[in-house]
Amino acid sequence: MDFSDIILVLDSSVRLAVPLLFAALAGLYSERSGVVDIGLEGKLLGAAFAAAAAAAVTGSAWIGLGAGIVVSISMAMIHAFASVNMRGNQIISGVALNFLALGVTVVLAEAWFRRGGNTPNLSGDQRFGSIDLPFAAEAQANIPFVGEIYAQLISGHNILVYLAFLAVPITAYVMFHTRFGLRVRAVGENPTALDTAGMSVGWLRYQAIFVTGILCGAGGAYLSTAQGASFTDNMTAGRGFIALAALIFAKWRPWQAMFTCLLFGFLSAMQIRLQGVEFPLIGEVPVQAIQALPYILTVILLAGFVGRAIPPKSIGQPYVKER
Amino acid sequence: AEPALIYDAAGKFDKSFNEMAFGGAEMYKEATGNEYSELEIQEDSQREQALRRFASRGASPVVVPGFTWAEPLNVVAQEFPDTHFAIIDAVVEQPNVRSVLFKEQEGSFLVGALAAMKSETGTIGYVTAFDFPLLQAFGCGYIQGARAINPDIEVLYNFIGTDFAAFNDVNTAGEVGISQLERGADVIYAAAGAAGEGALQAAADAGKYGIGVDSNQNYLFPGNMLTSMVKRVDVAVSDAFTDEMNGEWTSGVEVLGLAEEGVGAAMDEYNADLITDEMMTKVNELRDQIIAGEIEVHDYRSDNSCPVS
Amino acid sequence: MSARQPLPHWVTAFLMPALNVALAFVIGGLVVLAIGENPLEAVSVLIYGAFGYGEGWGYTLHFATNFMFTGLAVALVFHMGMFNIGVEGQAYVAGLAIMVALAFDQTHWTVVFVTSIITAGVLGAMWALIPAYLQAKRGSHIVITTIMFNFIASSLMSYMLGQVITRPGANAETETIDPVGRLPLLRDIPGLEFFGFSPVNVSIFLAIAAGFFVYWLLWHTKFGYKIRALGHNPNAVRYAGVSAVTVIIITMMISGALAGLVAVNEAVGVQKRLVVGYVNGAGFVGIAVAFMGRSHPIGVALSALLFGALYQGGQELAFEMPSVSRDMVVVIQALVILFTGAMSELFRPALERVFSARSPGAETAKAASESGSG
Amino acid sequence: MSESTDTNGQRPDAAADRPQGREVAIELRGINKSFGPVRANKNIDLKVEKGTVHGIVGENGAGKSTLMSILYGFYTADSGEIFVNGQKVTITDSKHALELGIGMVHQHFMLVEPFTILENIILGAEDSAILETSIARARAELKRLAEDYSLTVDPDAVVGDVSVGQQQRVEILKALYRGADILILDEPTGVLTPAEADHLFRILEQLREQGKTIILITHKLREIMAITDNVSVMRQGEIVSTVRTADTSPDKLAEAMVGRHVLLRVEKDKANPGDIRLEVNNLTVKDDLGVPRVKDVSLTVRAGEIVGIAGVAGNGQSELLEAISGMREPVLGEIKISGNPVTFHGDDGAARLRRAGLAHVPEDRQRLGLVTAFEEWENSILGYQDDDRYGKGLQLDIKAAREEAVRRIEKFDIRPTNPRLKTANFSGGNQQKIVLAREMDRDLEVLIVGQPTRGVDIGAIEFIHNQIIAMRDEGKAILLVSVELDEIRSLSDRILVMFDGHIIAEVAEGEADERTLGLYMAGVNEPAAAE
Ligand SMILES: Nc1ncnc2c1ncn2[C@@H]1O[C@H](COP(=O)(O)OP(=O)(O)OP(=O)(O)O)[C@@H](O)[C@H]1O
Ligand SMILES: Nc1ncnc2c1ncn2[C@@H]1O[C@H](COP(=O)(O)OP(=O)(O)OP(=O)(O)O)[C@@H](O)[C@H]1O
Ligand SMILES: [Mg+2]
Ligand SMILES: [Mg+2]
Repeated sequence: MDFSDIILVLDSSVRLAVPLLFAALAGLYSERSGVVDIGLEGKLLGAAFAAAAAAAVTGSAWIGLGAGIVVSISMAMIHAFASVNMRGNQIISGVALNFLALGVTVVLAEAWFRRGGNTPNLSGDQRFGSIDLPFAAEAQANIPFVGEIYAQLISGHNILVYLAFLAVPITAYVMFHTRFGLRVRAVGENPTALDTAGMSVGWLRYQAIFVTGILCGAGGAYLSTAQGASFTDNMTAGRGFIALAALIFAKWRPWQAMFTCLLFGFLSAMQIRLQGVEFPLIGEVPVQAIQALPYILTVILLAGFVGRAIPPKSIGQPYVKER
Repeated sequence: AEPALIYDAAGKFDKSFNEMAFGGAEMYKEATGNEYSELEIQEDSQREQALRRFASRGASPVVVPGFTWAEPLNVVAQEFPDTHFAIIDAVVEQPNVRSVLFKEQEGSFLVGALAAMKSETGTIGYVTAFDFPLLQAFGCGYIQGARAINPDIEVLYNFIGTDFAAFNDVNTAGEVGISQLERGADVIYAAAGAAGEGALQAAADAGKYGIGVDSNQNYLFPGNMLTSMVKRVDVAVSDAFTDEMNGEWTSGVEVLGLAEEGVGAAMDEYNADLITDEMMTKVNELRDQIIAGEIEVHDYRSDNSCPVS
Repeated sequence: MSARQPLPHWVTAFLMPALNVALAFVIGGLVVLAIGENPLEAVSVLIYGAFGYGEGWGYTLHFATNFMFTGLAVALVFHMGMFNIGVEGQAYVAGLAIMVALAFDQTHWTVVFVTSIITAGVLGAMWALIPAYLQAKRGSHIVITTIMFNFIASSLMSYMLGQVITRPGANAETETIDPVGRLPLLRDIPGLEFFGFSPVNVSIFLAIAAGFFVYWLLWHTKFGYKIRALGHNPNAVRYAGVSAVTVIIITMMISGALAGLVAVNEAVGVQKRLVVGYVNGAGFVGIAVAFMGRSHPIGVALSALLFGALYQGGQELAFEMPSVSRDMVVVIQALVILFTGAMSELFRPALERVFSARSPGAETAKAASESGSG
Repeated sequence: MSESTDTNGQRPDAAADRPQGREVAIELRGINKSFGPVRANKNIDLKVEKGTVHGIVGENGAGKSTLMSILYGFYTADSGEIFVNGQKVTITDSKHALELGIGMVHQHFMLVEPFTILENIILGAEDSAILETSIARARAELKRLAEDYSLTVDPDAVVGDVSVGQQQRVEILKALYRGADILILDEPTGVLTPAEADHLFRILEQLREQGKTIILITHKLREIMAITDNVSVMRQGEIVSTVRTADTSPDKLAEAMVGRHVLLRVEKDKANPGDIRLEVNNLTVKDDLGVPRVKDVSLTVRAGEIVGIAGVAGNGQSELLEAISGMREPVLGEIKISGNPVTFHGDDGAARLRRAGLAHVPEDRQRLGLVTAFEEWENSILGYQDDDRYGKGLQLDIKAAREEAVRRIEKFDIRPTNPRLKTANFSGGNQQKIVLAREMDRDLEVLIVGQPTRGVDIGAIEFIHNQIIAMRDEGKAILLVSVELDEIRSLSDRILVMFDGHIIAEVAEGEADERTLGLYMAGVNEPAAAE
């Protein structure tokens, strides 16, 4: 692989990382506030459908994005209601929402578009097109390496990709430099402390979960209106769970989450490239071994370098004042 | 007796042969104005139940697309000797069962040839769902066809995933397509159900060519769809329905290849401009040779391996 | 759980769940209504399909058998304070037990039964071993590792079924077990013909036994005591001189073994061969089953039955009401999980007002439920 | 009014009723609070005069914390009225209480451990959406408070890493930062060393001078006598008396609390030590962060003697106990039980030591000694679950375990007496008794005890001390670690002082006057020199 191949693989890594990144950051808000969210998958799927559907009908990717976010937020609010008001089991709530999205999306898609649970193919303004940053071409032509990196890797993605990576510093800032972030982290660690300091545990969790909804919405929209060009039944294919793993891998920290998602994107991109390649000495290995590589390496890295991940102390437990 | 169609676990709208079977049933409905009943099963263990229900309610023929039906059908067919059954993609040795097989490798051979002729880079791609004999048969035929035109053409061969979920993972399919394009492929054959569209989209976005599968997908991206390897499951279904209606039912094994026009390379207004005359003549020539048995297209399924790669 | 007047036991145990299921059906009914079908009819069809006749019962029990195994697997580990998302993969890999079944299918079903129980159990346990070891020794979060191992299992099985144990001419599936060695269906047992053609087979007794085993293990053995102690207070476990490492590894392996038993029922018992993705989500359903069953074997058995009924009844629904697609059935299932599982307390405040109107505790309960929402 | 400690129909707030011109900061009327079946507070009437320190004493579970939590708006009372500075108020939540100038230092601290002290202090009182600005202001404010009350803390230290004493300062600072002028302290000294406690009291006096009102809950009558102006006694959810502190005495209070006469001094006769049971040689232990906590410590404990380890919390006592009890592998040195060296490998060391005849009452019952979610009988076998008498082989003989639990409940007077009850619903004193019963009620060679009476009411303290003496007289070797100097002095036959991981002094019983020990504990090796 020469330099420009590497750039291309990295480019692909970025595209593959984005939905994971949106979902992982989304989960970060919810889980930092002490509410487990294994419903990321469902929210991604719901949003992916809403975005594609709205884009197909209105012809605007932006309206699609809006619709995706709205749907994702509504699902998040159901989770919040179950977790906060009902003090229900957050895992079941997540599982239920995943199933719900799985069913509802297809039912509605079939009812509205009669394309077998899919939306029509999106084109033109119905999709988020790629944006060329200024001087990309010139840079590539004149500056070696850096120019190519700028033109190939940095430039030429769609707006959601840039938003995803923008969400990282924003999240980092919100979490560690604002009142909101301080309180969210506090409620995830010790809700009683927050309560006795005169704040409402429930309200804070609602706010955090609301943000979760927004980010999952963007992630879903990316899948169906930016990276892809239509909604297909169960198109998330487990990305929500990978994102959850990435979040834990990153120990619930934004920058680490970004690197984890990029790493995973990279491994997936390499996996595609290495299928059927003859390796020196080994020769050609079964394609499934290559396909399993990202997951195996994740486990090895986790065991080898990441070590123990300590979750927010109150995570998963409904806040109960009195027994 | 009202005919019945039971879809595979992949679901009625799998952008693949279940959907085509549905199309066939609709064809029958339009042609004859007769109704038919249908069902999507949810769990593998429900196959026998579904078959039995239709049979016991006097439905005939009961058509099931997909090899996964072989085992349960074998059981139920014996319980209802007077009911007619048809299965696609597998053989069930029962007096009241019609087994329809397709020579996907033959159709794939033709589209492979076309791809090789169209390619300027000398590299073409095959994107499929996962390591699965049926899908390998497509790929193996594709390579054979391409090699028949250009012995040292490079064929990139990628799997999207490792199980049925891959048929829906349109985004990964897209990335796979892009990576093949980046590696120089300029024609991509996508045999991956719904996910296939992701790869075809990638080809279209890059101004390169895609080849659809099962149904005629040429309409998807006019100008960028070289052709589609059609597999006439729909014909098989509507034939089964109509034969029964006209009292012309025949049980036994039916193998539909190029000769029977059960498979083929779709030519229509959408890809007319992409297929030059010499390409056309060459393809027809190859088809005749295959039909005449002068070219023997290897079927991956016969020994779970492909002589070329 | 709020400071509450204790409600009568039958209320918490039966009335509340019943109300939740009812609510789920009401909302599900709206979906049905939306497509112009009669909700009441739909519900009655669903219930009839699940419990109305022998074969329906049989299917319900057959699905419940799978969910019992996966539900117990999740529940057991949860008592240790951990979350095994890897049940799906553990069950999938255990499917390889089919090879042993095929090896013995000329002998007698009992031989097939016993040997496949052992191999399936061992395979499932093995697939749980590495995540368990990494959690215990390296602190690698078991949720990540088990998720990853689900994907790895999928690759491994794709390879095995695509290249190694596949039957040529077929499609990524193994040979089929010879009739000689097939597990008896319940209907083959004199007196149980009632179950008609349903696939429910002797494995259901294995599931029941597994339930008793888990109960015995958790509450009547010293090891179970350690599992629960670790789940509640890891520090106390160190103080007590119990090796957390050992407990984690052994418990996870038992969990994996339970998951593996799905192979005995589904692959060996019903499909009589191994096909790609044969677990088909039972592992993930097991998560909901376990938590809805409050991780208690009896609860798990009941919620397994509920899910079995939803699957079978749903199929009946799709069959009897062609316009009700299986995706709508999924929606209804999701609603049931949501209301009976995650919102199980929905009616408590109301019920408390009804059942303890005169007592002072009612007010506390109200205050508490309000304080929850902030 | 001095005899108002008697429990019969005396109007509880009679004392406060007496005219003496002080206006009333807090008045509670007919407060009731039930937790399900438990009636934690039964129509409580209470008046707290402005600018005074008002003490509240009572047994574990008497309802003190609950009453204060109601005043602080954490719980809502089922019925009753609250007046603050004469105004009738309904306190809906803690925010409201804070606005009314009520601050509370909770018995179990309400801190976010991973946060810095500053972050903890501003939490909920941030004055802008951006942290930095709030923090900047807080830093200045904190500096001022620190100077005014000599409450020095390192604002950027992580709360989880600082001593409990420090953590408590943070709690007080939190209240002051929010401008509280009515301050509630729930068992503030339970976790403090004498030095820290004295400092706290100086601060409280200072606050009182500034006209602030203070409510002090404590189990230590000495503290009540030392600082409070008035004192109320609670029993079983009721206030049984309120008196001027000047008019009462520790014995009267104790009697009012427990309802019987309590012996506040420990009575024991001379020890006659036998041969060595516990021997520790050159022990060095590191904590989880790899910091050496115990440095080259050697000590011996003989049969029939109590060796007390005095020292300010955080000088290595905890790690020493963990090492001796097999929970933490030492990096250097050896431990011998009755002459047999202990080997360390794997994470089940504690079990091996138990088999060797060592019993361990841990410092922190809630964190180590109990699984509070378990039923009482289950906790009564914790650590011994593998013993044959709880069943041979895999099976756990529940019947045997429960019978034994019942016996111990009887013998150690644990209340409530139901072994099937969830341990979390026992009061701290009784939880402590559960642990003691488990560890003491068996044949053992060596007993190591950490903070045996932390947060426990005097009735229980008397009982626990007597049990420990009894063990000694049976000829057991006992190692006692406590930050309560009184406790060390009244129980120990020999006293070792631990400072910065070293044993810096050994004092025989009697030779140890409080001042000298205090100096040792402060790290002064030669008290004489320090004159
Ligand atoms: N949050 C709660 N939920 C249920 N019951 C409670 C709760 N808090 C206290 N109780 C009950 O109310 C009674 C009074 O508890 P409280 O904490 O006020 O006692 P206390 O006087 O503070 O005891 P201690 O001296 O140990 O602090 C307890 O016996 C307990 O049973
Ligand atoms: N949140 C709670 N839920 C149930 N019971 C509680 C709760 N908080 C306190 N209690 C009970 O209230 C009683 C007194 O509790 P509290 O926490 O005030 O101190 P304690 O448990 O008595 O021990 P200590 O005095 O050592 O802190 C105990 O019975 C305790 O179990
Ligand atoms: Mg208290
Ligand atoms: Mg207390």
